[in-house]
Amino acid sequence: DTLVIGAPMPSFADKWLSYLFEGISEFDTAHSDVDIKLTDANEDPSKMLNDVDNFIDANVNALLVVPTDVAIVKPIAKKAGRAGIPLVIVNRLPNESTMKNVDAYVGSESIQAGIIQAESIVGMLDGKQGNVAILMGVLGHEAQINRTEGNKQVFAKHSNIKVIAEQEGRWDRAKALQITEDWLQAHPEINVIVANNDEMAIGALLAAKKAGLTDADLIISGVDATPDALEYLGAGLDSTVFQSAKGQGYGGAEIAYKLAKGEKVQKMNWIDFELVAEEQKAEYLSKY
Amino acid sequence: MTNSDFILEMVNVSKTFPGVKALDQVNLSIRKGSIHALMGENGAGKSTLMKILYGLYTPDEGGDVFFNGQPFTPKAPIDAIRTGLAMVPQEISPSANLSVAANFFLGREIKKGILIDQAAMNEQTNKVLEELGIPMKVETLMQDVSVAKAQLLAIATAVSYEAKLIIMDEPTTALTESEVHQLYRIVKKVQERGIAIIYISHKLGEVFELSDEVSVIRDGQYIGTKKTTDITKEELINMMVGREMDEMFQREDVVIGETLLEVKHLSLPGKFEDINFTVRKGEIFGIAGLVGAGRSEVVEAIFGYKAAESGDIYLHGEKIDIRKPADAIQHRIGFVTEDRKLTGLMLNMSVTDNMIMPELLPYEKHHLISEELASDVANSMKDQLRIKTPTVDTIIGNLSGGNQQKVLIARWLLLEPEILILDEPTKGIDIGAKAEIYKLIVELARLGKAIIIVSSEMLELLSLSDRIMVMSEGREVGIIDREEATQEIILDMAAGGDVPSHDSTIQEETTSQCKTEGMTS
Amino acid sequence: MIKSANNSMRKTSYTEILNKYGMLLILILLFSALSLKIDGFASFRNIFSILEQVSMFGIIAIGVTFAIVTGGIDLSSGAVVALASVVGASIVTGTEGYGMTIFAFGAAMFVGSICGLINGTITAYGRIPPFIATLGMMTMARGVAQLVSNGRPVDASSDAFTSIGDSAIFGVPSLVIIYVLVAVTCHIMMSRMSFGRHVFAIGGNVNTAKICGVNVEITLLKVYILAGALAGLAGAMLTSRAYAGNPTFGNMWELDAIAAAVIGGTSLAGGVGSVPMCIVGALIIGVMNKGLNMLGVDPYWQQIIKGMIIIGAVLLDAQKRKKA
Amino acid sequence: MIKSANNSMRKTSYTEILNKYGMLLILILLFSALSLKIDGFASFRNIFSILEQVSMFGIIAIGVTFAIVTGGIDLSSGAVVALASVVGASIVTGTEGYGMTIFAFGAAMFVGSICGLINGTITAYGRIPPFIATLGMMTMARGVAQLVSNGRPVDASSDAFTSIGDSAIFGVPSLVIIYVLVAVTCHIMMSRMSFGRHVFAIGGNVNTAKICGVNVEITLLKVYILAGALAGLAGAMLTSRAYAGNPTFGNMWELDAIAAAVIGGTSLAGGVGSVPMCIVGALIIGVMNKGLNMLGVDPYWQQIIKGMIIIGAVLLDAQKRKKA
Ligand SMILES: Nc1ncnc2c1ncn2[C@@H]1O[C@H](COP(=O)(O)OP(=O)(O)OP(=O)(O)O)[C@@H](O)[C@H]1O
Ligand SMILES: Nc1ncnc2c1ncn2[C@@H]1O[C@H](COP(=O)(O)OP(=O)(O)OP(=O)(O)O)[C@@H](O)[C@H]1O
Ligand SMILES: [Mg+2]
Ligand SMILES: [Mg+2]
Repeated sequence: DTLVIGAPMPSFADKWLSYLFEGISEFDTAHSDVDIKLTDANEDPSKMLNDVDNFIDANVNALLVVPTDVAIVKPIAKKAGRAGIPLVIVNRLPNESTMKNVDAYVGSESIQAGIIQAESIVGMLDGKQGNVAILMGVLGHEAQINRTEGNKQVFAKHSNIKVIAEQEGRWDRAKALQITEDWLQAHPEINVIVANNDEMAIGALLAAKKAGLTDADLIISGVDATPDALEYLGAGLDSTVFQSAKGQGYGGAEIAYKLAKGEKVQKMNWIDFELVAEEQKAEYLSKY
Repeated sequence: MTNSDFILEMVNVSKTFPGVKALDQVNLSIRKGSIHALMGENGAGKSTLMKILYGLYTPDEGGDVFFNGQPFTPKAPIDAIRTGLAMVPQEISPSANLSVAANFFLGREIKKGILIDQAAMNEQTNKVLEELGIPMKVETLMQDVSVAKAQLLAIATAVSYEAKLIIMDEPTTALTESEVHQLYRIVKKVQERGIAIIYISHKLGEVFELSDEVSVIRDGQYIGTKKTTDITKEELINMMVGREMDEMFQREDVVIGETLLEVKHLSLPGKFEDINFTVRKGEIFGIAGLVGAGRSEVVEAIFGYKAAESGDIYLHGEKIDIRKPADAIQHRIGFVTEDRKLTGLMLNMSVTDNMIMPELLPYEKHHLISEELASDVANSMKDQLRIKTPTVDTIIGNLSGGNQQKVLIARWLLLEPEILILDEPTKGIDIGAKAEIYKLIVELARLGKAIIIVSSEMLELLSLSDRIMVMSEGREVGIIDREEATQEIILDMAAGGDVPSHDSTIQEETTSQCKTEGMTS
Repeated sequence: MIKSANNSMRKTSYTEILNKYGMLLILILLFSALSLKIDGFASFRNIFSILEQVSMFGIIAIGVTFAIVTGGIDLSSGAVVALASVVGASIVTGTEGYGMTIFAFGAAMFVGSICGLINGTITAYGRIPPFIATLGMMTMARGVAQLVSNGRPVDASSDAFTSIGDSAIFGVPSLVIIYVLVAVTCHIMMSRMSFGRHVFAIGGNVNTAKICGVNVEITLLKVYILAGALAGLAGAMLTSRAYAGNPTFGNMWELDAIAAAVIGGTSLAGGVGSVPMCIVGALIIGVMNKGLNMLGVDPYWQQIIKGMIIIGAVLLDAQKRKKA
Repeated sequence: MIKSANNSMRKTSYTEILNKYGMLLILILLFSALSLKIDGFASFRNIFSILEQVSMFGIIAIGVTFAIVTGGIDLSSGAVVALASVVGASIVTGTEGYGMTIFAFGAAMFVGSICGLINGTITAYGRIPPFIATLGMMTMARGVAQLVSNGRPVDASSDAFTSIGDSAIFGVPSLVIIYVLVAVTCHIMMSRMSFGRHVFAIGGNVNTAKICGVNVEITLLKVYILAGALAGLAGAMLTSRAYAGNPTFGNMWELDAIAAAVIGGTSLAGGVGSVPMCIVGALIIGVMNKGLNMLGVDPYWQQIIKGMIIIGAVLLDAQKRKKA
């Protein structure tokens, strides 16, 4: 009898998540006695609730959820608890009280990514004046909120660094490209661009290139360390932050599988962020 | 300034539209309880004047309107209705998806608590309709009601507002003779209740039959008011057009040539069955019948708009296959449709664009349409048909009804058709313009074109046609020659005069049969 | 002649039935097909679950139907859901008791009504196309929602409030009950009250409506306020179901709502539409969503199939009518 | 009489100018106001930058204008951008030379045309509302884009290809040149060719168009194919600009494109519209976006202000006309 794991996912149009899904399906193919079903909430929390309902109605053996936002975990946990289905949350850490109703968590704290990213910039500036512009993801997304928050926490501690602009790049390279063009025109003094993800960071560096700026003029940093971004590392992109998508996917699936079989698992499973600078390019490229 | 004899007085009322001074210091006084005809050429400003009364247009500064002696400045129709005014607009377009009763009570629904009392509304609608002699199922959706019935319903609705003054803007354009008589009856009944009526019409007959007084406006200016009994038709025409003119069109004869169009056993089940006729070069072929006889359907089928199911059409003796209007246009057949709004106008496009649409090729230079060429042609048509419009670039929706019709006729004249089909071509057209259009039709005939004309105006058919086919309930009752045709015979046949079914192949035979039939009955 | 008339009468009623109930037939077919494929799809529990999932955008679709019947449209409803959810959550969070719950629902509907009032005013008095008015409002309402919430989900921790989204009465989820109540009320408004008549009249022919003394502006105002209030209500319902308000809520819901209305036979040209058929339209979307998920169809393919089903349903319906 | 006629003639031309150029005035006002506020806003460089940013959705807006003028709509254009971008990038990545670049552009436009062909077929022959047909296509095209790309950006590494998005000829960015070429061609098609007349006729009165021998179905087909091809072109342009195709590209662009068309005076009821005014509409949106970004307006407020400007512009235009 195969075990069925229901896996409501927030978006199938997100690059980083697509590697996470790869991790999940790797686990799925490696284990013949489990069937993992993914659904796409299209970034709509309400759609995610529907997906959870549907899996509960279909009597799955465990739920493996990457939530659209952390607030939605509360009703998900309630529903899972009522139906007696074990629940694993991946990648986005809900608050403590909600965690009481969650069986296991795999991932990190998003704010860490922002902090690591900002600290790398502090290092690169090395005391020089930093005029920072922040490219944010879709407003309201968990990663947008926390990564931006992490950035600002660090920058606030350094008097040489000032955040002079922030806009919504919607995780989108093209949108970020356009915004950066406008920024570079309006604020020539910008010398740091921090993006909530790598796609937007790439957009920023393309804009810089189009504006005739060189790598030295601008510090650009992203998050995700996706293969494309790694290609640009050292060629415009100065740092990015790695968080193992495959590892989280595979690890989350494994824990959900164990829970489905009734085995005991560790509740908190941390996967830390790692700063990736030019030197580590090859190392991280080999992970894909 | 006020006089208790008058229900309505308009003093120095003007209205300017962009590019058009539609009304220039017009005066109009309507006696209580009288039927007051309002006449004038197309675009004279009649509808505009009435729309001002109804709160649809705001007049220019400087004029005054008194209703029942009180100053009257309606901001919206609801103000007019509350004051005691009702209107049957020129272009009625009821809410197609509401029932007859719902349309009847639109804006003043009967309620039981907060809900609509549909039963009561049905009952009362029925009552009013019965009183006025307009039999109609009140639950029917308006989309299934014929234009004529809708017109009568609109009048009944206006009556039921308990208004003191009802405006009827060309109420008979969509009606045939018999329904017109029904309308007369209704109008007189309304007058008996002490309600005054402003009756706009282009038809002299109606005006002399119904009205107590008649006022004329020309080019937006007030010309005068006369007691109907004090004026002759000729004098009235003179007031309207500013010159002498015959009321009855006298056509000249033209040589009739070989057969051009032959229609054989044309059928569209449910609409018309087994229609046979021929039209020769230079011939004007009329089609008569009551509303719903299927005349429009026959010509629509010939043109390929709503193709027939069986039957053949021959042009120059050769069988042609017309499946869509483009095929007909290819064969140089033109078609002025019956319903201006539905199948005629492109309301928010210019006069030029409306004219040139069927055939753009002549206006192309190096594969591109030349605006200049198109405007030139449109302008010459404008002059030829005396279309009243500021420019040919004006949006056609801003033209008066009659002028819109002229544009549509111009559209098909530009095609230089071999065969021109006209379905109710002079609907809403003034006397002067009518004569011009008749002249044009005869001129086309002289050039060897064939004309098919569907009309509910008996005089029009009788004075224009060489032969007239009469239809009744989708059947061809018979074809009569111009010399033998009289109003009575045609009406008789149209009412379903009991003609034996004819499977004859020879046209002439059928015709003579009908003639006898018409004579004897 | 009499024979043929009879004939056409029969034809009419047959067509009319297809016209009216064609989509219902398609819904039943879809549901039956999925029931054969999926165990437990044809259970009460599953049906209620579908209804619950549909209830929120279904309520929006009802408001949108009114707007479409007047010949207008409402693109702002999804954003209004977000705004109302944030406002509702801010009010209710940390409170207790049903008093505050009712107040929060009321506030959400009020906020929605204000958005609707603005839409209506711009459309009716400014005479600008409702497409643009509500498109502008869509952007604005989402902006305000983010401003109010600082771009973050707002916790709606109140047991009374969240119980609305969780509880069931005699096995029927509360949200479904709200949906049914709204639907019945709106159906009566649309079909049995003079307001509804005027809505149809405006969509049928706005000039005629004016001439008949219908106050077109006020009626349009009411329509958009109603649509806004219903979007607000949906926002409150979603908040109680999700235990939080969120400025990202309701993204693209307006399109689903419009699709539901149109699938239900509402004509975008105005003058035609009904609440029951709008529910059928919403259910077709809901059944399809649930079915595809339960079948475990690949999410990419889900979108493709979803698009095909929407087009297919409307196409089938149109073909049927043509033939009949 | 002559005097009054003269008088009214003057009035006409005044109104006509406002009618025709009112939005242009608003654009100029907006631009001037921002130029006063922002240093360098009124520079050639900035104007080209705005044009470049506008070029892609501006091209879509032109296609959408055709659809709207027939009385239809195209909601699928944003999704088609995504699909075309993914397809174009897959083709071009790793290749060299302009041959492949042209092939990739062609392929993107071809994919767009196919989507348009489907839209058109369903609309013209299936007689279902274009709103639904293109809404379905929107979902499907996005689904296919994700399927093809596996949900990830597709690298478009080809120097020749990306140079299109990067280069400028005599200081004019290539993308702007493409925009201008498309606009001129489409303007001629719309205003000077019989195809364009037929487009207007269908929107003006579809029955009349039929009576006048217009092949309504074929014309609609052409319109949607054109709209699809232009969306595909925009997708290819975006790909070369962003050095990658992405299934998330073009999100909500359809709404911006429709807004541009309507701001430019295209009537959603059909029969009215023009390419130059559509460009003005697109520029209003582009200038506003750029201005708000350069002013550094808070992103939440940006949305609110954006909504207000769109509504405000159309409102102002409507008011002006009413008065005149
Ligand atoms: N909304 C409008 N905008 C601009 N011009 C208009 C408008 N309505 C009417 N006109 C113009 O005003 C003049 C008077 O038109 P009106 O409709 O009152 O004529 P009418 O006497 O009713 O003619 P008809 O017998 O053809 O119905 C015409 O020249 C017409 O073009
Ligand atoms: N507006 C309408 N809605 C529905 N049916 C209609 C409508 N008008 C006419 N009909 C129906 O269509 C058929 C043919 O009517 P139609 O008016 O075309 O005949 P006609 O002889 O051409 O008369 P007309 O003098 O009006 O041209 C009749 O059965 C009639 O009831
Ligand atoms: Mg008139
Ligand atoms: Mg007819």
